[in-house]
Amino acid sequence: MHRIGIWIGVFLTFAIFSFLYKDNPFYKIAEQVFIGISAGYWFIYTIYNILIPNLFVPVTTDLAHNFLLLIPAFLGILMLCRLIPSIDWVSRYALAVVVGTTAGLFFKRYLQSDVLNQLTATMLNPFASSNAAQIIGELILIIGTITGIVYFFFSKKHEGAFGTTARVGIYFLMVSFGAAFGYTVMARISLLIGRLNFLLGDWLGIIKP
Amino acid sequence: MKIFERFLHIDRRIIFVLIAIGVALPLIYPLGFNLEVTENVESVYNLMEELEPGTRILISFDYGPSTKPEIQPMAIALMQQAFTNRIRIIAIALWPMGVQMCNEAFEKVSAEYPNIEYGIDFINLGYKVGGMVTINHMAKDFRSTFPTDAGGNPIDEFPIMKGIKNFDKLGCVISLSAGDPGLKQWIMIAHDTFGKPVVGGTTAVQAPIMLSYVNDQQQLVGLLGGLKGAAEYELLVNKPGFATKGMDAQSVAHLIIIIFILIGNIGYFATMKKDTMKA
Amino acid sequence: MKKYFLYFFLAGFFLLHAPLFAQDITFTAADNPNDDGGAILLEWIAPASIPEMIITRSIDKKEYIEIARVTPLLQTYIDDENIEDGQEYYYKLAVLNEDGDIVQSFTASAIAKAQWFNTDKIPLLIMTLLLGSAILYFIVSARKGKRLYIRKISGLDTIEEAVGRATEMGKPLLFVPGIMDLDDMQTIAGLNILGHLAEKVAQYDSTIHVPVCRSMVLSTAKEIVKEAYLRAGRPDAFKPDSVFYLTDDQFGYVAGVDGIIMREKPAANFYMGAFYAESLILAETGFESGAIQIAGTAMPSQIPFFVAACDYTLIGEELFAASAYLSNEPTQLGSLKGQDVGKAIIIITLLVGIVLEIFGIHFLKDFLATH
Amino acid sequence: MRRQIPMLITFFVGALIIISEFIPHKPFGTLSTSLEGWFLIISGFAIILGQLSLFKVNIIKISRKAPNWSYYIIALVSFSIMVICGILWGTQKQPGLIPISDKILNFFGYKPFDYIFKYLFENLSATMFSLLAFFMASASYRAFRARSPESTLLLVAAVLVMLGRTTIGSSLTGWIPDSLGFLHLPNIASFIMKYPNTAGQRAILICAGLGVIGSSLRIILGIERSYLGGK
Repeated sequence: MHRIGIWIGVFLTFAIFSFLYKDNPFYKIAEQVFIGISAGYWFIYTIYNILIPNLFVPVTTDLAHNFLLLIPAFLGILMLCRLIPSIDWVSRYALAVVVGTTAGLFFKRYLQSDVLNQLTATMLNPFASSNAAQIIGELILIIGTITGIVYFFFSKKHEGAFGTTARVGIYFLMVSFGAAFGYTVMARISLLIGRLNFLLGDWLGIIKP
Repeated sequence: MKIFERFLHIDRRIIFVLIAIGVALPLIYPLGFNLEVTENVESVYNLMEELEPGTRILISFDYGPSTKPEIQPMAIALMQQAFTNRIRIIAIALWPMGVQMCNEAFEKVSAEYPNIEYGIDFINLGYKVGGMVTINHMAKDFRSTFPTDAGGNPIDEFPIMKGIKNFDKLGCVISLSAGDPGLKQWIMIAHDTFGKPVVGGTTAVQAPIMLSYVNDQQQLVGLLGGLKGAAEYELLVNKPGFATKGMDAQSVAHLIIIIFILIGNIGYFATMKKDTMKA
Repeated sequence: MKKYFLYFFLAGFFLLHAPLFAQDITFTAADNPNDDGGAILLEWIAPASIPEMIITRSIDKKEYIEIARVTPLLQTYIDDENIEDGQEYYYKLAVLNEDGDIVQSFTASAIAKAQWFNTDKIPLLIMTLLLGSAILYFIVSARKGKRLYIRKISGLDTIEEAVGRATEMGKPLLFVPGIMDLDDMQTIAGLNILGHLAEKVAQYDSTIHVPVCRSMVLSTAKEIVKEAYLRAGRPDAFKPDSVFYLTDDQFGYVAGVDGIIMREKPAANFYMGAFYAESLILAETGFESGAIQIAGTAMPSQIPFFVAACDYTLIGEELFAASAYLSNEPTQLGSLKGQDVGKAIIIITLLVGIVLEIFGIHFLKDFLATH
Repeated sequence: MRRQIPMLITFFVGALIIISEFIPHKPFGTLSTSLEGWFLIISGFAIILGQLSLFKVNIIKISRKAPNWSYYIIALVSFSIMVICGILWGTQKQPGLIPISDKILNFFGYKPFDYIFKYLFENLSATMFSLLAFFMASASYRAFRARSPESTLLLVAAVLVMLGRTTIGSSLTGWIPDSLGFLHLPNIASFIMKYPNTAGQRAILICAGLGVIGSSLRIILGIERSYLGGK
């Protein structure tokens, strides 16, 4: 069945690649198979890896110690009520817990990691190094970070010295977008390499997979 | 100057074919360019090398088959290094597909290391939903987040899990990540809240953003970015694999794209000049 | 004779090594700080040459049980196995030689307790209070009717120009609100911009297409466009079909939108919301069709494609700023103003920190960096 | 009742999580830990909800004979097969309801669920994303023009990184003497990534971080309610 599996894989690969020519029934079929399998996979793994070990087993084997777990179980069932339009509003109670937890955690973690720690990471003494490239680099890092933040300053008109600073900021943003673009090209090509490795190796056997 | 206008309107299908050939040929006939190891990849390697034998580390498989070509080679190389140094691996997944990715990598690597035993040197604890919130929860109460391994067996049965109640007894945390939830969340919780060293392997798309965390605050100790990062790591652990093989194809494809960008821009400037002259 | 030789050797070993170890080893136990009890922090400093050490624990100083085997390099161990707050625990650190024999041991004791305040988090608390109060203050004052200035976002000026051009050419406009649902703030911001755009469309008597890929977005977007026509005084001109659902699938949706761009050749395309890999396909098709393109997204990995292929791009936070600017909603404006205060605080702190660092004063950096 | 109580819940939960950061003492620390455990279970139900509503939406589309409705049957069928295989025989590590017979196992080489994953899903998913390599190439050619100083900077940075981050970059400038090492393409790419790129990304991170803080605060205080849906 391994060989048959490979052939199925090859058929599906070409069905999707046919989209490059134009949208067609083969592509649509492959796409729907993908959606269906993906949903089924999530469904099964959620049950086996989360609902059974973290809820069902503790509650059924040792209810006395785990009776508090009935609360999230109840909220979870409220969540499922979203499927029934007439009582879908009850799912808001569950959603409120989820959104509240996320909002609380995001508040403190983004503040710590993306604001405070990034701030201290930029507090550098650029002249501490003896390497010219590093001195220049760290000066660029400091200037770029500050001017970049100035660009995202909305309560002041971008004119005069302030406008120039923001202008410098946008140049730094552009360089990082360029770098990100280069990296994205790299990522997508890698995926294609993976595919051709499958076709040339696993299927045709021209190269060692 | 008709040729410049031609430059602007090359049928995209020609580009598609050229890219396909440009990737396929170097796979069949390797060119053998040499590879240089970069700083961030070396930091990951050094951190792993400094761990004492027997140390337990956590690897989170936060990706799926869609980005397997980029990240799976990293998973394999990291596992090889860990098992060579007798580092023990606790594997989890924040993406459901990560469980299978982990199984596949372990099956491949464990064939080379016959002494490695499931439950002692390695364990796969399976998938948990919830991203950042769940990481925060396991950092405080690991055993209630993961009462069982991926097969549903209680973790108390496995020696590798002895004494693991939070992140305290872990040597470091590694997130192999293709997006959200993934490395960013691990940095925020495992390092910035609980002080564990975090390293990451990400897709190249993620890498430029994650580089901000590689700083003197050590939010991220090191980073493997995309297939290139994986290839460098294969070089460091001296086990060339898929990533090393793909590097030539990667180079040629980049070159083709750069040439097309140049053609497009030459065409653009040549025709623009003509337009302004006419005007 | 052999036996005596061994004794002699062992004695020599002790004489040589024991005092050396004793000088170099310190062992302390203390309550693990900043937690809710149940853990004791053990720390030691010992020469790296020691192969192994054993930590044992006792509650009565008589019966000791092993809790861990450690090496000098580890330096710390947190004991959190069945620790009760308020009970005194006695620890022994036993140093082993190469043969696994105990050479020497050190003792320490501690009581675990829970803390009321986590002292590691003082900088975080200060920042929380500063930012929280700044944001709240401006939201409240905006709600009370205070006018808050928000700079004009350059891409937005082109909205009117684009609508005008579309009317002249007799071509429609296209608005894509991203591929995420209403729970994403970017989608909401995008829809706010749609409201403004639709109003201009109604005034100029032009047409607009809004393909969406989520059913919740469909109903909200319809509502918003309808209201915009009402505001423009042209409720009769609103065509409910102008906002329509294509499909939930990412690539299916892109194929659909691409089809619209190729068939209808809109005069201007707007992409405002949360985008993933499809951003590039949309931007490229739009670029080829020759339309004016205006994009806005906060997805960091997608901004580059929009910047390269569109005439104007609202980058990251600019999308939310544009939404606040156009909707003129006090909470959004106030929040934005509060965040600006945050940015100002950060720039000032950063500058002060850098100057201090240059002069070799590390106080500020060390204070803010918790680890 | 339908809106006020959820808003109150959000407020209490969000505030508790923030407070527990500063006050580890009981009950704050333990309560927030339990809440995070609950979150895991509720989110599990949310995933189930997502898959079931996909099922429901597809059934509605089919029964209403929406355009292309016949394709949605395929999605339904593949979903059902996957779920049935998973429940009956389980997955690689997980036993299912009935023990798998050696006959099936030997025939497929894997359990049916894993077989479908390995040969169908992995190939579909990987190909779906590799399509982007082609679109990326044609988009780079057709849309990336040095139209302004900004887009020129973007292009130059992109090209340098693309060259420097591959083996070809090190081969192209490998002959450069060490004294001019900074001109070596991989070094240029590393410099760009380490300094100007990080500067730009950091500015975005800090400002987006402040944005998240603002919206979290608005959600906790009940000022921002769009997540509750409707008007």
